[in-house]
Amino acid sequence: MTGAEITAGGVADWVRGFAAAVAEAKDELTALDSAIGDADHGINMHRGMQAVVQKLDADQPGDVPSLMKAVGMTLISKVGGAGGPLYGTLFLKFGQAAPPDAMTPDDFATCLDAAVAGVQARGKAEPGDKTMIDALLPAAAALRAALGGGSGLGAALAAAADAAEEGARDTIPLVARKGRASYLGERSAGHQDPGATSSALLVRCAARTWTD
Amino acid sequence: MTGAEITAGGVADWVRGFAAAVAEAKDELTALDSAIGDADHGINMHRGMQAVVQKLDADQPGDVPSLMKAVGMTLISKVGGAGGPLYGTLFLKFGQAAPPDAMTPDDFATCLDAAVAGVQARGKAEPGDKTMIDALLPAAAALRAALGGGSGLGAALAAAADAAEEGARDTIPLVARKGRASYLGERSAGHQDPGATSSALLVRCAARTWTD
Amino acid sequence: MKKLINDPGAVVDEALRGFAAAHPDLVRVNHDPKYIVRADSPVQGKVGVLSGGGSGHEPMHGGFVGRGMLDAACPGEVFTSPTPDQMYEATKAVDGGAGVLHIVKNYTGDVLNFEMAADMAKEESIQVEAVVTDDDVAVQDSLYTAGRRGVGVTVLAEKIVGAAAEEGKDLATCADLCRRVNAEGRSMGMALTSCTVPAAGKPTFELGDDEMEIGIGIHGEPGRERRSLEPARDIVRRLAEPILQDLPFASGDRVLAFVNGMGGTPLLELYLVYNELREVLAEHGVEVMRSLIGPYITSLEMAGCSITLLRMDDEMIRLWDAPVHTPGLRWGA
Amino acid sequence: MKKLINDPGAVVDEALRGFAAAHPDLVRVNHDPKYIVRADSPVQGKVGVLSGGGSGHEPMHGGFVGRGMLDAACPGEVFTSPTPDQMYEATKAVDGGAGVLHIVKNYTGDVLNFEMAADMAKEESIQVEAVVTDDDVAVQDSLYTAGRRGVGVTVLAEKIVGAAAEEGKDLATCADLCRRVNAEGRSMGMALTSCTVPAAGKPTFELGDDEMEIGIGIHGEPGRERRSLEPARDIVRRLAEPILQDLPFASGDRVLAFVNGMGGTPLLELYLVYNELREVLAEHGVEVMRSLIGPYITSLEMAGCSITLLRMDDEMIRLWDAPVHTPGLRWGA
Ligand SMILES: Nc1ncnc2c1ncn2[C@@H]1O[C@H](COP(=O)(O)OP(=O)(O)O)[C@@H](O)[C@H]1O
Ligand SMILES: Nc1ncnc2c1ncn2[C@@H]1O[C@H](COP(=O)(O)OP(=O)(O)O)[C@@H](O)[C@H]1O
Ligand SMILES: [Mg+2]
Ligand SMILES: [Mg+2]
Ligand SMILES: [Mg+2]
Ligand SMILES: [Mg+2]
Repeated sequence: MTGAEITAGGVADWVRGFAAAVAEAKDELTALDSAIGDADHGINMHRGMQAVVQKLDADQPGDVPSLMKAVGMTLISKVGGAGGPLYGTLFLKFGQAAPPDAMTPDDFATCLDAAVAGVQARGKAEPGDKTMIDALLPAAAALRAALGGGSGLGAALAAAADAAEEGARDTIPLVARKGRASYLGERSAGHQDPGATSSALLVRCAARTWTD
Repeated sequence: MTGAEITAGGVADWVRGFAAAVAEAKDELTALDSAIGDADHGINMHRGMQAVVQKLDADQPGDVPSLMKAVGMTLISKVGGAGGPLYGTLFLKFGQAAPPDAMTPDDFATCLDAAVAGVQARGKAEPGDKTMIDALLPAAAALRAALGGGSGLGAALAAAADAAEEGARDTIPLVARKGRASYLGERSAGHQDPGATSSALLVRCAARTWTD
Repeated sequence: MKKLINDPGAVVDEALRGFAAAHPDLVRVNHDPKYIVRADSPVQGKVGVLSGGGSGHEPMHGGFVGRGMLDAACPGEVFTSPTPDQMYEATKAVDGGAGVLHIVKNYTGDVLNFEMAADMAKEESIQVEAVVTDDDVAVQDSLYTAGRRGVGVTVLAEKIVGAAAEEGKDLATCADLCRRVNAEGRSMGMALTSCTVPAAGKPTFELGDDEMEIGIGIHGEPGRERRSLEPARDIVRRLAEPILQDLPFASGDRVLAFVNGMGGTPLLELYLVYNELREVLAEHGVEVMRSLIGPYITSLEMAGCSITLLRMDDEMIRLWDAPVHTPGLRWGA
Repeated sequence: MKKLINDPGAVVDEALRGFAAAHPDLVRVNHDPKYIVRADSPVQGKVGVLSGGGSGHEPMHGGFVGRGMLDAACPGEVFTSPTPDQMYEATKAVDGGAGVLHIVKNYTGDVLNFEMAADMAKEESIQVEAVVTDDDVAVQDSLYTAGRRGVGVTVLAEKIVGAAAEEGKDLATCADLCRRVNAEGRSMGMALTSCTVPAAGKPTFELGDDEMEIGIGIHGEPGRERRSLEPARDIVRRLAEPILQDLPFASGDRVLAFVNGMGGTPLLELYLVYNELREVLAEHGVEVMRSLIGPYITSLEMAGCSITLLRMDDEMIRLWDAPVHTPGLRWGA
């Protein structure tokens, strides 16, 4: 599809695409969580996104706000751990910021900002704490910058995905200050954060969904 | 020393020699017990014979009956398992059959018969049950035969030791009917019995003690 | 992975069914969402005491549901905190009108999910107070981090606060007591082996035959540092000294000494550890009033142990001794 | 070898010191020779119930010393039966004039050492009766062999006979009851991993990552057969079916179902095993009156489980429910 108009159907494709990508990355995410966490991030996210897909298969809301609310509530009630409330909040807030009908690239950026702000409000993480935030904040910034610079949605999302992946990679040297990894202190350095990795995957899936 | 006269000192050397030999064979005996038992025969016998040596170092009775009683009682109170009562009985009975003063090779054979009979009475094992008995009975028989055939004590004990070792080796194909190994049923075949092995060692030590 | 399980994804559900069948006199189990409540709940007029967390720590928490301890426990997936709907439904199920105390171990996931549940319950105008336990001295604390983990003290708090609630103490009093127990208790743990999350299928970390992890949590996370194996007497000092210094415990203090097994370490070794611990405490003039030795807050089949010391006042001792009747802890009943 | 120990030769002694320190209200420990007796022993006019065996099976036997269960326990070295002097001294220590019952697990070493001890005690004109437990259906029985091993039923016999002795039943009655419990109970066990005798330093046997041993005892011995790993539901059938057929248990029989952990298997898995066992029993119309789930007769850190079924009459049920107050088993007190 092309990026001009963002429909609920497109957003649903994005979510389903993320579910598929998580299924593929499940073991990698769990392996990352084994190194600095408790070896369940991939398992948790996969369980949650499978439930989301089932939910959408059963009945898929026709507007973005209700769609993302369904996604968020499902994650909150199916994932548990830190990932559940945080990703749940991300989708809930995204939906709450979305217009009832089809939206523009700028609307999308606004929704992403709201989503990231929601995750920060929930988890109290600052940039550099070695969390999802380290992938999400750069992504949101890059998206705005690219759109402001006149790129189409597809190119802008690609830039956002690149920024997210770079942000995830940049968590490697960080010493975690939030989440389970923080218990390791210095030992948390040298490993990429699993949540940042799954968040980068989420943005990459958006870029795959909307291409110019 | 030469074999004509068997003194309490000689018998003590035999016992001490057995203690040293068990210390050396400890891991091998335990390994055999791992295969068809509970991995403690070498440990048990070593613990017991160390206690015996301590006991003799403290005060070593000057006659065979009291010497072997001390050895047997120490084993009974220090070894535990099947080995403790069985080896304890072996030495007790040996001592009970011994004359108060120095003994002849025939006396020795009489004592060994009594010792083996004591072990059989305690453990109710028949030849072929894959136990100590399969080393001890052939040894006692070979000793009598050799002495009857006119060999000196040293040669006769060497023959007895050979018979004991052959008896121990011959336990390999047997399916155990007594002791822990019997729980394995068919699976006990193919392994040499640890108790038969330590018993053969005991006879071999006698042969090393009294040489013509 | 060698486990007595069927489908790795069904472990918690199937174990919960076995648990429900084994203890019908003590507990009722709800399967969707998953929670365990006292058979006689809600107890009218009594504060409900609720806890929960990932599974894999058995007997904690489900094994502590019963008279004199927990009214409800919410089991998450293995090592994954439960979801808000579990705590929300369980809170409703045990509210006897006097409100419900949530005892939450300090992990981001647990804290966030319990927060959401409390918000939902409050919307139904159920009084909820939450106390977060964070007794693990292995974790350097700071304003900017997630803080310390909640470990061994959680078990002691559930027993002591459960007894207070049974006595009819009100929500505020139970919450204060719980905070006091948490404030007076410190823990540290170590691992000889890793453990395997069923759904992951392989050990969370690899340890050499002569290595151990010091300062572990209860989720198979690696600890603060990896060292070569040592005799129990040295390991006990590595755990006990930081605990003693952190509170700090002073000569003359009266404590409950809790030697906890991580799941794969036999009782024989735990008693040996307790023997060493007594000596260290004696050197510091710390008096052991009560002891608890066994696997109570575990990490699946991990081999290792943790030590928890709780400075007890007379009230805590009385409440510790009060009758408790649960599948995992029972006396006086 | 990864264990929380100091000197491998001192494990039993050091653990015993920790045990004595942890339970001074319940037990007295003698160190040379090693035995554990009830703190209030000898109880005048009461039959003394004594058991013992190698160490490494904790909480059995020492953890079962206390009111309503054992008067004395004699711990041998790890997996090595105790020596006659231990049972002899312990027998004298707990004889309250009504005689002493020896509960002996059927292993050559245990039987021989208990026999010698009984002979010594009788010379002091103390009445001693010995009952040998042999409930392990994994062992083919025959006149010419050492017979079956004593395993899980021993725990149940100690509880039930201990309650009878507490009630004042005489020696002959206690001995008959013990024989009845043994006759009505059957067990079978399996291992996912081996275990390491501290003094041996390496695992008693090696198992592949996808292998298990079926029909093991409690001393790290290999079992009747080695098979590739299976789901819990199949393993439970492998253990339960031979047990059911051996007695045989019939539809309508009322049983105590005992799912025992071998030491390294977490409670989560034991409850899952119990869940499967219930289904098998239901298919056979066998009714579970009581259950016991946990590590009670262990094999050091071995991972695995055993299942014991005991057909109970009303008297056994009443005696099972009677108060017991020991470090390892406690209710009604
Ligand atoms: N306070 C927080 N704010 C934002 N993200 C966080 C926070 N705490 C943890 N996370 C993210 O959650 C991820 C772990 O998720 P997961 O493994 O599913 O939960 P848990 O740690 O409870 O097992 C971490 O990699 C990190 O990115
Ligand atoms: N009934 C018996 N008669 C004779 N010897 C026996 C009998 N039972 C066992 N044994 C011997 O004891 C040995 C095992 O001794 P040990 O390992 O010390 O005792 P346990 O089997 O109690 O661990 C066996 O190898 C066998 O030779
Ligand atoms: Mg995790
Ligand atoms: Mg042995
Ligand atoms: Mg988790
Ligand atoms: Mg043995």
